Amino acid sequence: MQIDNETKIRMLKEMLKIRSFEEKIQELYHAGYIPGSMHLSTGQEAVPVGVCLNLLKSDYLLSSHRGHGHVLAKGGEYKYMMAELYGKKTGYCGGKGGSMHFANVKIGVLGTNGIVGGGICIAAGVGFSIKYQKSEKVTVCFFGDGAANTGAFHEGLNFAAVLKAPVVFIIENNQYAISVPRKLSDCVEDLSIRAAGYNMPGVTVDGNDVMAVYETAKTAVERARSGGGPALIECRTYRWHGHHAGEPKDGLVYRSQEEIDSWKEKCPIKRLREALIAGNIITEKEVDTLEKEFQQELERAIDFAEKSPYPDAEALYENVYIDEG
Amino acid sequence: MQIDNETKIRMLKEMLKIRSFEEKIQELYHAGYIPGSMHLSTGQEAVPVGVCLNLLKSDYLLSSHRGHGHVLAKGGEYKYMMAELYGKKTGYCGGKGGSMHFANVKIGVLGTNGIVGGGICIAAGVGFSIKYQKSEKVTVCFFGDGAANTGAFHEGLNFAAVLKAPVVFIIENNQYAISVPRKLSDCVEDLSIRAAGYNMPGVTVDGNDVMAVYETAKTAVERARSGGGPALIECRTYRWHGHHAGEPKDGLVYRSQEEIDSWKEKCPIKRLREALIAGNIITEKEVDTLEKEFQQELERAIDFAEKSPYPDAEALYENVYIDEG
Amino acid sequence: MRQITFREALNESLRYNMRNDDRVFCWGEDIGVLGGAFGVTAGLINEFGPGRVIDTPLSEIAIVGAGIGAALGGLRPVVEIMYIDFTPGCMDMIINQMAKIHYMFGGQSKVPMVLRIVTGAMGENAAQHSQSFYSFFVHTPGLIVVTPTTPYDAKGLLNTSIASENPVIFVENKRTVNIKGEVPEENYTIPFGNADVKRQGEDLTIVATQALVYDALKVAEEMEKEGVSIEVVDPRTLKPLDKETIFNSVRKTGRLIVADEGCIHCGIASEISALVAQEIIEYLDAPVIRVGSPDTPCPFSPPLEKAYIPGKQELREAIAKIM
Amino acid sequence: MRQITFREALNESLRYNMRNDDRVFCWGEDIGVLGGAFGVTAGLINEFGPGRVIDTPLSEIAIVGAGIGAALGGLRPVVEIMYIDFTPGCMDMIINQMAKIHYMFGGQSKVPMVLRIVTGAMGENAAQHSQSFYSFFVHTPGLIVVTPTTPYDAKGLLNTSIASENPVIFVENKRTVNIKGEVPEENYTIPFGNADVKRQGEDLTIVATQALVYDALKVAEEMEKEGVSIEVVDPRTLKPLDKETIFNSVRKTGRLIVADEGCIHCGIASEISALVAQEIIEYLDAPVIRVGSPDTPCPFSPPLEKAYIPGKQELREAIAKIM
Ligand SMILES: Cc1ncc(C[n+]2csc(CCOP(=O)(O)OP(=O)(O)O)c2C)c(N)n1
Ligand SMILES: Cc1ncc(C[n+]2csc(CCOP(=O)(O)OP(=O)(O)O)c2C)c(N)n1
Ligand SMILES: [Mg+2]
Ligand SMILES: [Mg+2]
Repeated sequence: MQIDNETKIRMLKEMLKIRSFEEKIQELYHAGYIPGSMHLSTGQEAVPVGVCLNLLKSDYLLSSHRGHGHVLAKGGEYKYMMAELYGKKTGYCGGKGGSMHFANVKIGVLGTNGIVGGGICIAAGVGFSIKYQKSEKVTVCFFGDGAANTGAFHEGLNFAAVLKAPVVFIIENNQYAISVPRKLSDCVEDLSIRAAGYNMPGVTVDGNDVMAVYETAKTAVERARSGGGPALIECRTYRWHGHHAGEPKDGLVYRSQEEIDSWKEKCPIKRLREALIAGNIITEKEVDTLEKEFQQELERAIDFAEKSPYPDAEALYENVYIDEG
Repeated sequence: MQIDNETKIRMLKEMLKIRSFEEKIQELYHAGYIPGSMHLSTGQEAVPVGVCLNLLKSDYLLSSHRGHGHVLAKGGEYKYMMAELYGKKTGYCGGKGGSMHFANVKIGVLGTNGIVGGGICIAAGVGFSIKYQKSEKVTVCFFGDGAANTGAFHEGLNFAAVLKAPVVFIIENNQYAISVPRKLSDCVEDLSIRAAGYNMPGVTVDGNDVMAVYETAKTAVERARSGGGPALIECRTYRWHGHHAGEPKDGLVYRSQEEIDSWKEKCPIKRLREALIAGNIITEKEVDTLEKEFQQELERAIDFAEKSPYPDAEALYENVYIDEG
Repeated sequence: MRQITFREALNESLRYNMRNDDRVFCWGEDIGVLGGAFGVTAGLINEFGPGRVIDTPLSEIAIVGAGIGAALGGLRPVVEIMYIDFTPGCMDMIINQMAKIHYMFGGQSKVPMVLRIVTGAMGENAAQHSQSFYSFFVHTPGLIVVTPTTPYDAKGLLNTSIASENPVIFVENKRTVNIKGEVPEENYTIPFGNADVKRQGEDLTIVATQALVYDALKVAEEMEKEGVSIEVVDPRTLKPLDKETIFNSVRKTGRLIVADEGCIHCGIASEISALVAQEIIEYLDAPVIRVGSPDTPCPFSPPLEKAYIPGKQELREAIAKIM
Repeated sequence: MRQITFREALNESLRYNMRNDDRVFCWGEDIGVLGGAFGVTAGLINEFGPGRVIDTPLSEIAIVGAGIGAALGGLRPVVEIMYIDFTPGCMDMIINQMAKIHYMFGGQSKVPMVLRIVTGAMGENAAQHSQSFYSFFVHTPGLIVVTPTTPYDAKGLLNTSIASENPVIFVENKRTVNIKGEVPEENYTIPFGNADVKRQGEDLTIVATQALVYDALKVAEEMEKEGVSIEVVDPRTLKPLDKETIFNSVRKTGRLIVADEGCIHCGIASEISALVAQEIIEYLDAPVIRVGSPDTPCPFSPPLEKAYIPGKQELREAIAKIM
């Protein structure tokens, strides 16, 4: 597959957008500005970007607790996300959701989820609704390697397969479920082998290679869109930081520094950036400018979040039920 | 594998034991003697018999709602089963369980289950306890093709695989979950392919060929017993009657008479019986005698059940909690 | 007026709603050709086809979860879980997703889905097919809990449930499914939170749900002869709960029995007792008695099951305590 | 006496029981090297190894289900589900298997298993990590439900739970995990069904659980200055429930507030109110007030979460209503 330069630049840009966000909010979290708990996706940026570049705004996305990257790649805006992280009224969910419960229905983000595996069966149903309405949308659903061991994974994938629902399931295999490594969690080499149990395509791809992710997802998305049914893609990647911001020793309790360093070497952004510069597709300086622009946008987002009010006291009682007119 | 004649005769005997029981209780049910609902395994006898002939009394067994055959093959006795079906105090569970909740811990039957898939994860834990105690027992767990689509199936098989627990999982694939045929339930040819998702052996076998079941189970049981971990066996079979005794039209609402007849042709008992007679391993007359003996034993069991008292009124409140001394 | 069964009333409502709104579809185990374990969806597959009346795999997590997804995608799912006993298998989808999506996303999304479940003990089905723990759903913010009693209630409340923008748990008691009652041919709705005084009385209020309403009515007849005048109030929806109708009755009679088939501890009978004790205790002339299933799993053996199911006998004993 | 935290008290109990009984083992997500999300199992893997302190796959159905199986096989599992919010994912194993096996098999088998779960809202974890619906388990026959408050209670009740032949739900509230209190070095047990009068008083009884016990004690101190003498009763186990201690207190004071972090409707606060209204209503001089979480999911935003969590303010308001 030939990927044009524009798309490659967009890949870099989108990954930088995510990386800049994650690094900034980590700072803000440690400085005490962001409450609650957050799961950063630093190091995993190639997955959301490679997948979402295949999507239209009208396509749907469901995600996990580690969802900032997915929301951003689907078109989420810094300022509303930041305001949500601050628990402000102007956030995507009016401050009700926070990091684990982002949604922005207007751009097809139907929700990240605090329950591991919680989005998988829902995605099957969203896919069904597309087919039922004879629309040509696609649903993608992101979750971790840990989630692949939940009952919901099995039921959701089988259900989607039986319904031939247009859903692309993405395992972001970052090798751990909190502290539990793959070798204590499952016995297979590639989690994508499980797709065979539902007679759907299953592929494992280098999740730090954004172009490989893009191409693999393209095939699956196009297949789903044209009525071919669901697929499973496993992306091998790694999270640089602890399971959640503020985890003791930032993940070093159960992982070695060497392991972390070896994955930092395989940084998806560095890799693309170097390739694009070497290929004269972008200059060092243009990348710097991009990064600076994200920093500025982040400052504006922080400003927006800080100046925004908290939800009104009554908000506690609102949105429990919709008034039956 | 060479199966000796004694074993072959035992196979026939055990299958007849099950068939005789199922046919008799069906009569009793329709005549109004047995309350509640019962799921008959007529036509599926080769599976419990082929599997359980590989087990010792001290091995464990967990089963589904369609469990009479499993209990009998593991050594269950007519009279206590009959009394349980009648809801009498002398039944295996004192009348508390009925058809869906048989257990006889003394012969390793840890329970049939009214929840489809309900025994699978429990079996993984029973297997773990064997390994933990460094004993050499094995656990077998029977369930249907429908159960293979539950989340519990996925979690239980993966858990057993990770723990290398000595469990043999048996799918009794009788092609339907109540009225829902396989083609609306899953998209694969062999359900045993799912074993690959847990890196355990997975085999599909003709579930109406008791010798094939026996040999396949032998390999899996021996492997489990010697520390090799769990395995999955899918046995293709068919239930002759409706989903439960008393189902309208006895299953014909969703199945054709031709389909049923074609499976009756493949009757596991007929098959073995003819082979043994042809091979001069047993005579027509000996088989008749066997059948008569089972009929007599059944009459005694009915008598026992009928004459047994119902549980005392206080039994309602007993066995909820164990007294903390 | 025409008399039809509870089951038929539900079937009529489903048919009406599917005819009038393409977004409405049904799925669940064995709801197609078989028409559901209790016959509620009988014949629908013939009229609407297997694309709208869908037999699913045996996968309760997905049945409910994908129902939620379909609702998010713009449809109006009517989902059947054969027995309430199987909802623990998909409780995450009910409690953590269905109930919370509207709230946790700040009101952006809605889940207009009806989850139909059958409850109650009947016919010796033992511990795993006889439960009535819908009080779990009352304890869970975000869910509507509907408990119709008569065929009339069933049709009106199912219409309201399918039209609702909120996630609804629709509870059908086994013992009422084949009871007949008057049901208009035309369409109508019954608002949530609207209790029905099924019988007027002066001396004692029985708040009862589902099968126990019929029992309470029978016992009330008997007691009438003994000079005790009993009012029977049927909440019809447990959430929202029509406190005012209950309170008005208790203000009048001064005596209250709450009868619900669920186990007593932390059930809806406890809730209604507690509400009265909190808000109108000054009107009570006697202890508030709860009638429900005993604190045991449901046993199989016929005489034990009979003793297990709360009914007229338990109501009579309760009345004797406070009259 | 030595002061240690609730967390440390539990850790000590686990260590003691694992040393003394080879059949005791622990499993759950992240309980090994990480020592559990709340540190309760810290260091156990070093002493007992990964064969007895087992990090499991992310599979709650199997974690509980295989725990049950291990108990059937003769072991004494102490199983951790990180947050109560994840128990709906394995509710079938809890409600339909763990709770019923002993009964439905006529007493042949037993499930001597402890299921440890963390509850409560704290630290802005939003709707799916802040719940307290252990009243579900009280509504379910067959389960023991333990809700320790102090480190002393924690150690004694965990010892009792591990020794118990029954399936136990052991509830740990986030807000109490790091609170210190006196705990003897030696081993001891606290029987189930044994409430603790955490403070004596004459005018008003507050029955409170877990974090709300601390709040009630503080409010009682304040009110003492205003001349109101409050008795604080901590049931410590919700099932079995020590009715007598609660009733004795209410008989003395004539006034009752029940405070529990769960949502109010159909929660344990409703149950205790209903019990009092059923059995000793004649001793009540005022309405019975329930304090609990509002009927909403838990919101993320810090001021909203603060308003959500019931505490001293809500207790003061309740007191004002009936004093
Ligand atoms: C059902 C459920 N169980 C446990 C948790 C606690 N938990 C949150 S994230 C996590 C690990 C998830 O691992 P994985 O799916 O690989 O995603 P990752 O965090 O690695 O991105 C766990 C155990 C949860 N939120 N939901
Ligand atoms: C969790 C659960 N869902 C649904 C049911 C209702 N039910 C009982 S048996 C059955 C079909 C089971 O099919 P299968 O596993 O293939 O076993 P079979 O009856 O064919 O032997 C269903 C849907 C149940 N008992 N438990
Ligand atoms: Mg992971
Ligand atoms: Mg089947």
